[in-house]
Amino acid sequence: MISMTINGKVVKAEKGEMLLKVTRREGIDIPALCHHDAVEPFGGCRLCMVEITKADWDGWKNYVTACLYPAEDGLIIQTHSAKVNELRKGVLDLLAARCPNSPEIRELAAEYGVPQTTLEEVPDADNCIMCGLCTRVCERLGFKAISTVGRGHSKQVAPPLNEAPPDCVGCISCAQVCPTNVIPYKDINGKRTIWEKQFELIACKECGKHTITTDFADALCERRAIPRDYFDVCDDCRRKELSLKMGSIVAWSREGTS
Amino acid sequence: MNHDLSKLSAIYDRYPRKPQSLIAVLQDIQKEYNFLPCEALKQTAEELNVPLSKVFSVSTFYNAFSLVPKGEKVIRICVGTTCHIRGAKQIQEQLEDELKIKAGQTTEDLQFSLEVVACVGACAMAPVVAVNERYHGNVTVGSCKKLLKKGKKG
Amino acid sequence: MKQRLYVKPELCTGCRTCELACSFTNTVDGKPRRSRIYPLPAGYPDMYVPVVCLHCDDPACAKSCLVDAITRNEETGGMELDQDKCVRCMACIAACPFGCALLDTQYDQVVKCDLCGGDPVCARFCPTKALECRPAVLTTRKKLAGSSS
Amino acid sequence: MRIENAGQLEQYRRECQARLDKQTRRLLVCCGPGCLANGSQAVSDAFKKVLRNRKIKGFKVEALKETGCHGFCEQGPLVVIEPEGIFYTRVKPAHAEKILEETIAKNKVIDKLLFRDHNNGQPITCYRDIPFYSRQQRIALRNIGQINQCDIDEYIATGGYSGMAKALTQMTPKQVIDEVTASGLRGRGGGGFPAGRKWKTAASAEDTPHYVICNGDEGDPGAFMDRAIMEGDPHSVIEGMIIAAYAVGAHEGYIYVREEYPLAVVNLQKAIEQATEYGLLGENIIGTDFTLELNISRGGGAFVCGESSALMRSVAGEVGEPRAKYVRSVLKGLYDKPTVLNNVESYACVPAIIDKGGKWFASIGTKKSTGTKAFSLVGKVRNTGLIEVPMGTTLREIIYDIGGGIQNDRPFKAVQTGGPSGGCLPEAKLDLPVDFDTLTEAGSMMGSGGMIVLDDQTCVVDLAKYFLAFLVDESCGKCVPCREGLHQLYGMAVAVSEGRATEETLEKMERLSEVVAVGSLCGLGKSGPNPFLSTVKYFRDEYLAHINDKKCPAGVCRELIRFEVIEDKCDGCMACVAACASNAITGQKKEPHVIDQELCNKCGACRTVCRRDAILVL
Repeated sequence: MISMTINGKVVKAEKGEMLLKVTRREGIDIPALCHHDAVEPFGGCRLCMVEITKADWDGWKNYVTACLYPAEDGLIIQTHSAKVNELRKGVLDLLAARCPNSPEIRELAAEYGVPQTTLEEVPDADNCIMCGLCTRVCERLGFKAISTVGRGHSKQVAPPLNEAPPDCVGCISCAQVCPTNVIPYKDINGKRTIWEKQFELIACKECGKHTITTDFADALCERRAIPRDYFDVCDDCRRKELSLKMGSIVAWSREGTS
Repeated sequence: MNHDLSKLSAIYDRYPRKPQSLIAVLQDIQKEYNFLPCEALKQTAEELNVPLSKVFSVSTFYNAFSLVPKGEKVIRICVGTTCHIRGAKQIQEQLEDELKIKAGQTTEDLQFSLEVVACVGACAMAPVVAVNERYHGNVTVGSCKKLLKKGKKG
Repeated sequence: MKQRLYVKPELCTGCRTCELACSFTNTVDGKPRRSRIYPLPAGYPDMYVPVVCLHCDDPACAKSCLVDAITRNEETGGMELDQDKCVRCMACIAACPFGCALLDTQYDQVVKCDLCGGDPVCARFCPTKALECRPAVLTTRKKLAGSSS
Repeated sequence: MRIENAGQLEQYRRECQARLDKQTRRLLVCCGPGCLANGSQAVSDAFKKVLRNRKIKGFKVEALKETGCHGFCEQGPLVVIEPEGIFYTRVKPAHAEKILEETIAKNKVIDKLLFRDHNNGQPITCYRDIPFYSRQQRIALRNIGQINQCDIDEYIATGGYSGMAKALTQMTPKQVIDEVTASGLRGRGGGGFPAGRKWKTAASAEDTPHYVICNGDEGDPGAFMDRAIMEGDPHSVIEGMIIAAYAVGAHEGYIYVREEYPLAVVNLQKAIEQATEYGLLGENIIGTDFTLELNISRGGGAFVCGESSALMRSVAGEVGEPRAKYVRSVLKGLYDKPTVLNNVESYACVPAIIDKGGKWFASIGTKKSTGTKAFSLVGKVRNTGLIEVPMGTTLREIIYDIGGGIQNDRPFKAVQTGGPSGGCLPEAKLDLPVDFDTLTEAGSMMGSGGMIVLDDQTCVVDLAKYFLAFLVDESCGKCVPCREGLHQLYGMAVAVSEGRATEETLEKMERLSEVVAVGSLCGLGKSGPNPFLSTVKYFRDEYLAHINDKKCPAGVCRELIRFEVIEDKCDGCMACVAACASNAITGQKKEPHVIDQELCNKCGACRTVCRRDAILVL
C-alpha cells in the first residue's frame, strides 16, 4: 500500500494501479469516454487528464491521463484544478465540434462550460468520437471482427473491406459499450442486423422469447465448453422450471415422510 | 475484378508465417500487383493467422498501401518543406492539369498515378519529382512537361 | 468462510419480503422488479420457491463471460459481476441454466445476486427462515465417495 | 571468408589498406540522393563506358567508386579525385572522357569544372579548401562520400569494425556503457536522451530477451542525414548496433527503414550480408561467444512511426499507434521486452566513441551537448547539402559561413529547424549556438537535423499552414487533441492565409495550441503546434498583415495577392506566357505582356521564370 494526496485528501492505493481506478473508488467524478474496465487503458479521449506533482518536484506539474498513470507513493493529484478544467474544456470543445449532434457529448461539454462549440463544426459528422472502445472490446472478446480504418482525422471504425464482417457473431457488445451510442443494430422478427450482417436469434423453446444469436451461442459453446442446450430456453422459463422442479422435490419428500 | 493470385504463395514463403510478417508481406504484394487486391488480403489473413480486420486496418493505415490499382508509372511529387517553399505546389498543379487527375488518383488507362509524398530526402535538389524510383531534381513547370512526355514514351 | 444461501421452499409463504429487501438494498429506486431474487409459485397450492443464484461450483455464467467480468469472491464464495467490466453481451443471461443472471431493463444493466458481500439481506429479513445463509458444508462428490468406501 | 579473431581482423585490415594504397588515383562519383536526382548515375556509367573501351595509364576500373552523399548537393553531380581531393562540380556524362584523359592521365586540372568562390569567383581545386567543407567536422558522416558505399573492405580499410572488435574482445558490457556515458552522446533523433543512461537501464532489465532497434524512419520533411548514412555508410550503423547489442545483452535487432528510401534498404541488406559472411555479424562474432542477428524492417510510410512506441508496434506488424509513455520502452518495448532504440546517426557515432574514447567525443561540442551533429542545410540558402558541425556552432556560422548566405542575395528571414515538431527562428536568434537545449528554449528544437533557410519570399503563415496540413495528414488519429485539434488549427490557418480571419482567430489558435500541446498523447501532437507558435511569436506582424490588411507581405498566399507585369522591365521574352498553365498571360514577342486577372490562378510560375524581375506581386 502507498499513499497519495488527491484533491487535498490522503488516499491509500496499491502501487501501480491506475489513478482513474483510485479516484473512482474515492467517488471522484472524472469524465473518461474511451475507458472501459474490460479492456486495457487507452488514453485516447484525454478527458481524464489530471494534474500531478510531488513534494520534491520543485513546483513542476505534469498533466497525465488518470486511466494510464500508475499510482506512486507521494503523488499529489488535482483532478479539477483550473488548468485541468481548462484542458478538459478544450478537449470537449473539440469533441463538440466533431460530434455536434451527440446528446452525450453536448451534455458533458455543457457541464464544462461549452454549451456550444466555439470551433468549426465538422461537416457531415456522425456521433463517433473514435474512442475505439468497440474495436478494443471486440478484440478482447476474441472475435476481432471490426477495426479502425485509415488514420488521422478521417479514421473510422469499419468491418474489413467494408463488407459484412465474417468474424462477427452479432453479440452487439460494440454497440453496448459505445459512449455515444453510434453503432446501430436492429432486432426484428427473430433476426438481428448489425454491421449490415444478419443473424438468427435463438427463440426460447418454451415461450419464444429471443435471446442471443445462434452464432454467438455456437462460439461460446466452442470456446468455453458450454453445452449447446443451455441456450435453448430463456431465463424467465428457466426460473419457472427451477421453481417447479424444487416444488416437486419438496412435495415428493413430504409424501415420502408422511 | 479477378487477379492472378498465383504469385502470392511465393511471397508468403519469403517470411516466417507469423503475424509480425504482415507489413512486409503486404509491401511485397503491393509491389507485385501495384495494389492490394481484396482476395489477397483475405488470403494473407489466413496464411499469417491474422484477423482480416487487422489486415484491413494495417493496409489502410500506412501510405505505402493502396486498395485500388495504381498506374504503371507512379509520379510522386515531393512536397517536403524545402520543395514546398521552392514551388512544389506549382509543379503539382501543372501535373494535375496535364494528367487531368488530382494527386492521389490514377489515370483511366492505368498509365500514371499521381501522388504527393512528404519528403524523399533529396531536399538540396528541390523541387523533386520521382517517376517510379527515378528522381528528377530542380523541376520547373516547363521541365515537368518534358518529364511526362518521356514517361509516356516508356 | 464460504457462505451458502440455503433455500427451504417448505417454509416459504410467498410473502415477497426477500424481494423487497433485495430491491431496496441493491437498486436505487427500490422497485421490486429490480430484485435479484424471485419467489415463484412452485406448482402446488401455497407453495413458493424463492429463485436465486445458486453460485454454482462450475458456473455457466462465468464460463460464458468472455471478458471475465463474473468471478468468484473467494471470501464469500459468491459469484460476483463487475459492472464496470461488463460489456452487456447478455451471454450469461442466456447461459445460466437457472435463469439467475438478469437484465435490469431500466438501467440496461446485467445484474445478479452477489450474496450482498457475505450477509444476504434477503435471508436476514425472511420471517420464516425459508432463506438462510450459513457456511457451506463441503459435500463434494469426492468426499462422498471417500466416506462410502 | 570468416574472420575468426581480432588479430585476423587487423591483418585483413592491413591487406585492405594495401589494396587501397595501390590505387594511387581514386575517382569518386557521388551517388547520393541529390546527385542522383541530377543524373550522377549517367555520369558514373559514362566513366565505366570509357574505361571499358580504353586503358587509362595508372588507373584501374576498381578505382572508380560510386559513393554516398558527398554533401555539397547544390553543386552536383560531384566527382572527386583522391588523394588530391580535386573537386569537380556539375559534371555531365560528356565530361567523363575529358576527366579521365586530362586529370587522371595527365594530371591536368579542368578549370571550368571547379567550384568557384562566391565572393571572388576564384576557382578552388581541392574540396577541403572550400569553406563549405573546411568549416565542418565529420564523425557520423566520416566515411560518406569517401568510400564505395557497398564495399565492406573499404570500410574495414578505413578502420571499420575496430571499435566493435575492441568492445567485444577488450571490454565488458559495463565498460562499453561507461564509455558511451562518458562521451555524453545524446539521442540524435531529436529527443536528446543520453544514450548511456538508456543502455544502462536496458542492460539491467531482468526480463529477457533484449532487443536493439535502429530508427531509420526519417520522417521530417527537409531532413536526409539518416538517409545519407544508411545509403552511404551502412556498416557504421551496423557496427554501432553490434556494440549497443553487446552492451545491453541483445541478440536480435531491427533496423526500421522508411519506405521512401529503397536504396537504403538495398545497401543495408548488402552490408548485413557482407558482415555476416565475414563473421562480423551473426553467430559468434569474430570468434567470441557473442551473437547478434540483424533484420531490416521496412516502414509503411507513416510519420508517426518515428515515435518509438509506434515504431515498435510497426516492427511487430501492427498499426503504428503510439502508446502512453509511463512504461518506458527501454523496459517494455518491442514485444513488451527491454529494447534499446536509437537513431541512425547515434549508432553511427558509437564506433568512433569506442575507438577513440568517450573523453575525446565529450571534448567536442558543448558541455551538455557533446560531439557533432549532422544537418541537412536546405531551402533558400546558397550552398545546400549535408553538413556536420560541432555542437554549439552558431546558426549564423552554419548559414553564412558554410551555407554561403542566402540564394540570390535576398534578405534572410528565418530558419526552420526540427521539422514539423520544431519552429522558425528569426534573424535575432542567428547567434544562438546550436545544441539540444538552446534551440528548445528559443521555441524551436534541433530535431533530427533538418535546417531549412527561409528568405523574404517565404510566408510564415503559409509555412505554418503547410506543417499543420502535414501533421493532420500524419496524425494517427488515436487521441482527440491531436486528431481534432490539429485539424481545427489547420482550418484556422487556412482562414488566416485567405484573409478570412480576425484577431480573435489568432487568440483562439493560441488557446487551442495549448490544449493540443499539453493534452496530446505522443510527441507528434505535443509538438504539433510548434511551427505555428514559433512563427506567431516571432512574426506576429505578418499574421496581422494577413488578418487586418488582407495582404501577404511575402507574396505567397494566393487569396491575398495579385500579379502584374511591370511594363518597363518586361522585354517580351514570352517565357511567362509559356509557363502560365492557365493561359492568363498574353502578349507579343518583344512587347510587354499582360496578365488577365480573371484567368490568373496566382500560382506564381511567371514570377519564377521571369529573368528580368518584371512580375510584381501586390
